[in-house]
Amino acid sequence: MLNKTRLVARYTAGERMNHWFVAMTFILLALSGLALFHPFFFFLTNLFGGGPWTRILHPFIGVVMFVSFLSLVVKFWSNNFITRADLEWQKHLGEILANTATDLPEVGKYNIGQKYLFWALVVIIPTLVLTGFVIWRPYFAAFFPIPVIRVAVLVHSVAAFIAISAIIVHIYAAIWTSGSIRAMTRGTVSAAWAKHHHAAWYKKVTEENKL
Amino acid sequence: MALQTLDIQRRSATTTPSPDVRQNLQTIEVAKLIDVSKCIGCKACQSACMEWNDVRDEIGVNVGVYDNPPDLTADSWTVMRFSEVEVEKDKLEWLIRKDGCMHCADPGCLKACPSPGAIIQYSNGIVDFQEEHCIGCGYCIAGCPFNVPRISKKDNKAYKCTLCSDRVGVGMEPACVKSCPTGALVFGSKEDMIGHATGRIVDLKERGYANAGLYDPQGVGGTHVMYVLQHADQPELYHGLPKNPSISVMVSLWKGVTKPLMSLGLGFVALAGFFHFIKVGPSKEDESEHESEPH
Amino acid sequence: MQVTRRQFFKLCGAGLGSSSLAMLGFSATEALAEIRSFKLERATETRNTCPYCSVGCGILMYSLGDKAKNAKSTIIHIEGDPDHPVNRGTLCPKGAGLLDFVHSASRLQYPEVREAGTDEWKRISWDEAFTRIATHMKNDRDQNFIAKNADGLTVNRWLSTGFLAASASSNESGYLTHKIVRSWGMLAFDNQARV
Amino acid sequence: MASLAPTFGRGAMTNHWVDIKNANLIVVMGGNAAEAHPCGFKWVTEAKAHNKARLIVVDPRFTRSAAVADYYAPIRSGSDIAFLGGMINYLITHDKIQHEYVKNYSDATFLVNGDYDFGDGLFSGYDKDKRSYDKSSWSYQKGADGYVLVDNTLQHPRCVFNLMKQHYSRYTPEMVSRITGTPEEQFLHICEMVAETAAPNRTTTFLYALGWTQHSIGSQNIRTMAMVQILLGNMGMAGGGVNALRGHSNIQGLTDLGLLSNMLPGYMTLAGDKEQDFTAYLASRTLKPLRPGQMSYWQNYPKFHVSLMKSWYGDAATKDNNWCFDWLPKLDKIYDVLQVFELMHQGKMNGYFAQGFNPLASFPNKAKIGGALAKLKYLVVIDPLATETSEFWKNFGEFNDVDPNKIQTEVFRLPSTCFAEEDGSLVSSSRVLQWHYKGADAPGEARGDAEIMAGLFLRLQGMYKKDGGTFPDPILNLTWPYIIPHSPSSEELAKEFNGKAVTDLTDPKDPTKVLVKMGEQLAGFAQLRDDGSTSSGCWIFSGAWTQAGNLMARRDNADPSGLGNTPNWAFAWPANRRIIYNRASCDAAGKPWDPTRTVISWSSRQNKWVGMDVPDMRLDAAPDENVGPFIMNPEGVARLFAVDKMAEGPFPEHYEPFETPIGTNPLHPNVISNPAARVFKSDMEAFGTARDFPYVGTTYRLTEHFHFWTKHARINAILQPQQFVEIGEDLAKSKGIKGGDWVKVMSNRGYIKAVAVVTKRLKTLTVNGQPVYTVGIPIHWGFKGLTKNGFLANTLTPYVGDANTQTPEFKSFLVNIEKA
Repeated sequence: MLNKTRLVARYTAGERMNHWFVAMTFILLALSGLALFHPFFFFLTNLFGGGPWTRILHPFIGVVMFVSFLSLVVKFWSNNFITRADLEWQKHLGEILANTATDLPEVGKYNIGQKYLFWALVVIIPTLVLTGFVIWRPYFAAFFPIPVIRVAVLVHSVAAFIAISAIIVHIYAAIWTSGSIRAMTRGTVSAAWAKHHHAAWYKKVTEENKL
Repeated sequence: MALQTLDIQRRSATTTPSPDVRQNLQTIEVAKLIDVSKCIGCKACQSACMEWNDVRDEIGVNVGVYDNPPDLTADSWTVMRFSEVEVEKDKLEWLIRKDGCMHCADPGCLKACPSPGAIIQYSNGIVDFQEEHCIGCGYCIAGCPFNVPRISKKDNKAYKCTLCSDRVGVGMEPACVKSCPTGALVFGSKEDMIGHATGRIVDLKERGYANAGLYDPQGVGGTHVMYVLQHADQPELYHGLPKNPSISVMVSLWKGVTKPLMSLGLGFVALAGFFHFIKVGPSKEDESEHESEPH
Repeated sequence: MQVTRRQFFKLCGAGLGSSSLAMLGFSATEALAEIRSFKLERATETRNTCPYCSVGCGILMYSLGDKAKNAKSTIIHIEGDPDHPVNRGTLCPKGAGLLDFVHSASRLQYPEVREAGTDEWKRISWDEAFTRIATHMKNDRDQNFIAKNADGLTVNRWLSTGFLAASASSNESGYLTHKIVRSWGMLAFDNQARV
Repeated sequence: MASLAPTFGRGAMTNHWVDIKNANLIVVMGGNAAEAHPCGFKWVTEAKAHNKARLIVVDPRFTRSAAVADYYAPIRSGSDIAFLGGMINYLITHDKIQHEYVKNYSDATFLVNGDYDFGDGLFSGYDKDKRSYDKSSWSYQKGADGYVLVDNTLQHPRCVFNLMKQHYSRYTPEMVSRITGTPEEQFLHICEMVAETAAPNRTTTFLYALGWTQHSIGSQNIRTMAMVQILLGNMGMAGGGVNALRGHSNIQGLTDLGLLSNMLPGYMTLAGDKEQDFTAYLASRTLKPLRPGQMSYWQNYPKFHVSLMKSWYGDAATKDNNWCFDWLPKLDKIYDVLQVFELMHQGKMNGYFAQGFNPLASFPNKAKIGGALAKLKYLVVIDPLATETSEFWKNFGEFNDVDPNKIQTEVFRLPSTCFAEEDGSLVSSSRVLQWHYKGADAPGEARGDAEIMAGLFLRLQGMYKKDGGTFPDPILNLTWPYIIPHSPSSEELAKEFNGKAVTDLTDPKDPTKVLVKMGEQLAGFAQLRDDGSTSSGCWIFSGAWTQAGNLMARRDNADPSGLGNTPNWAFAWPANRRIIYNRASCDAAGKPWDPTRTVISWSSRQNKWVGMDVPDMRLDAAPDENVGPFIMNPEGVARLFAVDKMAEGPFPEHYEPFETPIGTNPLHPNVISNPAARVFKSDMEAFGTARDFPYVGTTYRLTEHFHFWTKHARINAILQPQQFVEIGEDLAKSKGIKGGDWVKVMSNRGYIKAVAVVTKRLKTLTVNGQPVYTVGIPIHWGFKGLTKNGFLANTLTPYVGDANTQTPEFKSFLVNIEKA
């Protein structure tokens, strides 16, 4: 049973801190953004000290998140290229979701779902930042014509919707896939987990360790 | 007959109806009629507006025109717009339009506002900003088809004409209307104002303005500030008064479909995960994999 | 960290609970929509006439305080008098802004003198002002008064001091001014009627 | 108002603000009522809306009035007499005159002195050296009975009508267009519209203001229009008349009260040096009728004069001392403001008071005014606001570049109250005396004008009492019956100018019957007497505060006739008449020309005049007595021929502004400008010519501001914050100036810098074959107050005045302009 507790390093402390920083800012942004999006969520402004504070904080948090997100992107960039094997793996998605998959192609550090998330965020977060600047009062909005602002608010909200949806999926996937969360909390995963979910990556890191 | 009643008809960022039992025949919609053909551009309305509402804009500069202040601001809720046009050759006309909030029946600002109760539409038609609820996001600016609301540099709250709701609420006319020396501004029930306008249009047609007409744009459900225009076929002549204003499609999409759909969408995604978990349970690596682990 | 089915339920429960809590406990006070309070409700109304042009518009001045002994009146608002047959409540941009004339920062507060050749105002009392001005006048009048002209005709005039009267002052002030100025024998006397 | 009195007898707006709504045609010319009098202009819009009236605007600029006009025509500044003279010619040649009216109510039928003549720009009797006329030939032919000879057939070549016809025959439409720059067809179109109101039941009303008065021919501008109104039969009619829109809130009142160099209250006049004999003084002003049966109301002059002197000098004024006649100063010439500042500039004055007046900004040629003030020993400024005049000695850079150390004037600045802080009455342009009430205390130590005057007077009087001095009698004996001597109340003063019975007044027909008891207020000027038994400080205001109380405070706005007359609102002089000369609203038989607008009419049943207004006629003067409607004129009728009442001629003649852009007068090149205008030699040298200053400069007011006051009021400073000048697109293009650019405007007297407003509203005119451009110069800026500091516009204006009123020529002078 020792095998079971044998651990494989997946994330460095820096990566973990960076991830959770992005995660926290994202949550704050999602909550404050939703508060300003639909009256149903307006109560969330209370988490930020009321409506005006929510309006003031949201864009600044956004800038902070964007910067830390960029650093994460740099760190994760090279592991997120989609491979032929990923596409093969994707064909088995139904079985995977049903927990019935067997004999899957070996997955690298990230599966295609994670890669989709990565690339989606790479597109959407800059979009949010750009459109966010267009509607940012009192500092920047005045420099843009009103029709541009109108497009920006719409794009901003649609983009935010996609981003939040994607993150919900991301969070759920982490919860659903037992043993995943410790990768980001402790930096390590069990060898079994690694072998099961990311066999190619596991092989790679074990070979490196042997050297 | 409750012309002055300030019962709430609509409230920004509020999904349930406002108290509604008095919303019956007893309520009369009010309107301010601006007869551009009678306006001499004296700015008495601007003066009275500042005085009554206790707002004073900065003392600015002259930018080469009579318009001053040159644009609406959080402290200037109404300004005169001067346009020198020659509709007929060699017949100069100096069209002077009082600009300010139109008090739309379907207010784009109210639609866009995310803060509950920061924008109120009273049952008499007045659209009023409640600055203590305003969060300063400026969505009202994006929502307005007439480019009226302005965010104050002092307190980051949005301001605009209230149609003197405090005066109307005690049975008086707005300060601008009262001051207007030539009677270019008139205030009363919307029905009466349309009647008054009809008479004015007959007079203008008799004086050679064949296209005189009333500006009460239906694209925003009609307005509670209306214009009598000498050239109603060309409202753009009047310093770019929009011909067919309506709430922008972008704003309608944003505050229309996307709002409930995307909220529901997020709920759906979360629920989908939840039920997925209920159905299939966690995804776990096989015990065998542990055992086959090499030593 | 691994989440079991049970833990998952707990997590969801906590999330729901905290948000409901926010809704109940921390929710912003939902103030009712309130218009600005009507500022003239108990102000004192005084009838006056616009001092600018000669249309003579009737105005209503509203002042703080009900004229009780211990209340000090301050004009807080001015608008047109609807009963006035000429302006019928309307005012022009000047009349509508009268409040800012009444409270102008340029209003003079006390008598001042600028001594010859200096570059500043000096505050003086009314008493000093009257004495100094009257002394100037008497010196000038006593020296330069013309009782008889070159032809020996009685003319009784004082030409070396002149007076411009204010055509925005009341008839009563104007009448008194005329009465006084002519008693001094002045002829260099005029008002805005000429310009 | 020295142009209306020579024509009609009284110098004031004949109708009233609300009455404008009754007009069929409104001509705004020589003014910009929408801009300067917006609340009065309301009645123009009412006439348009409810009376189907048309509005014509004739102005060098397309003004705010023009913005709502039915018809606008441009005109070169200073050429109005040519325009209106051309209109007279049009009306006569097209026979568009109200014949019955002209025949009965004007002097058209009167025969003129055979020596009267006009040729090559000059009337008979001109003295070139004195720049004035011997007016003896400007008179009527009189019969043996002392009455003027008339020819009711209008055939006599020397009758006024024919002389007038001949005089204006030179003003052909081509000539009018050549002088004014108004396109001929536009001029004719306006003539046609005006001519329609020659019908007895149609009226035109003219609204004018400083656009006519501020010229070297200002008074004659107005007279020409007055003549048009006579020919159209519009005087005395509801919706007609001549509406002089006065500037300041009480400029009418101060004129009525005679606060002018040569005047006494109620349009009485001071004596000249040569009028040493009191009886002769009275006789020359006690005008005897020139036609049989006329009222010639000035026959009552002695009553008014003696009552005034009783008001001022009380018991000291007795029949034996000619009611203190000698105590009044005698005139060797008129000391109008131009004359006074000329003397001051020459160092001939020591002291000056500016009470609520800003002469540094208001009089022409700021450099001269500032230089003149610097030569005074003492200057006293009484004002609620810190004016430019009070700081003329202070350096404000380019705006007022002086060295305080070199100015030895001692300046006193006394704070006065403003309207909100005092009780009293003001006379509106409609001649209505309206009472107002104090609403709050003045700031700091400010005092009312009356209190300040009383303080000064009592201090000086005290010195004379104590130390004696030169001729102290009038100072020591001035009546001072005020309860608080240092602060006479408005009520006391108003009662004093209304007048009271000094002794019991008894019925002349029955000496036992007391009409008014001693000390009681008089009911009106009809009760005044010349025996010292009545006192009244201003006879035309008599009736304002009677035994019944303060009629000026009346607030009944009922309008029984629907014509807007409101007879019980406040009090109108004279005798509460709202439309003066209203007898002329009826035909000779006493029937209204327009029954739908009946002002008064003769009731044969009651044997008196009745109507919605107080008849301007002896109540029992039956129509067949032929008492003329212009009761102040000894003729009983209005004067087309002004006899000797005007300085530069009995008929208005077009003269060019002293700074003319065309350098000639197309009518008579030998006499270019007003030969009798007030101009001093040194100022003549300061005139510029079109060679150096090719553009017409004209100054004016904007609706956002009132003169130099409202720049101290924040709201108005916001509405129009910075000095600008207006130029047309053609001129702007040729000078490379764009809207918003800074420009420098220069005249021969100085320069100003301002922001350029480039507009389509200032068109290039073709005058005498050459293009004429106008530079519009609003006046409201200065170096005190909340608006951005600016130049006083009078830096540019020439020091020349009208021959009758000495009003300076602010409306037409020459400038150059360049990009700053």
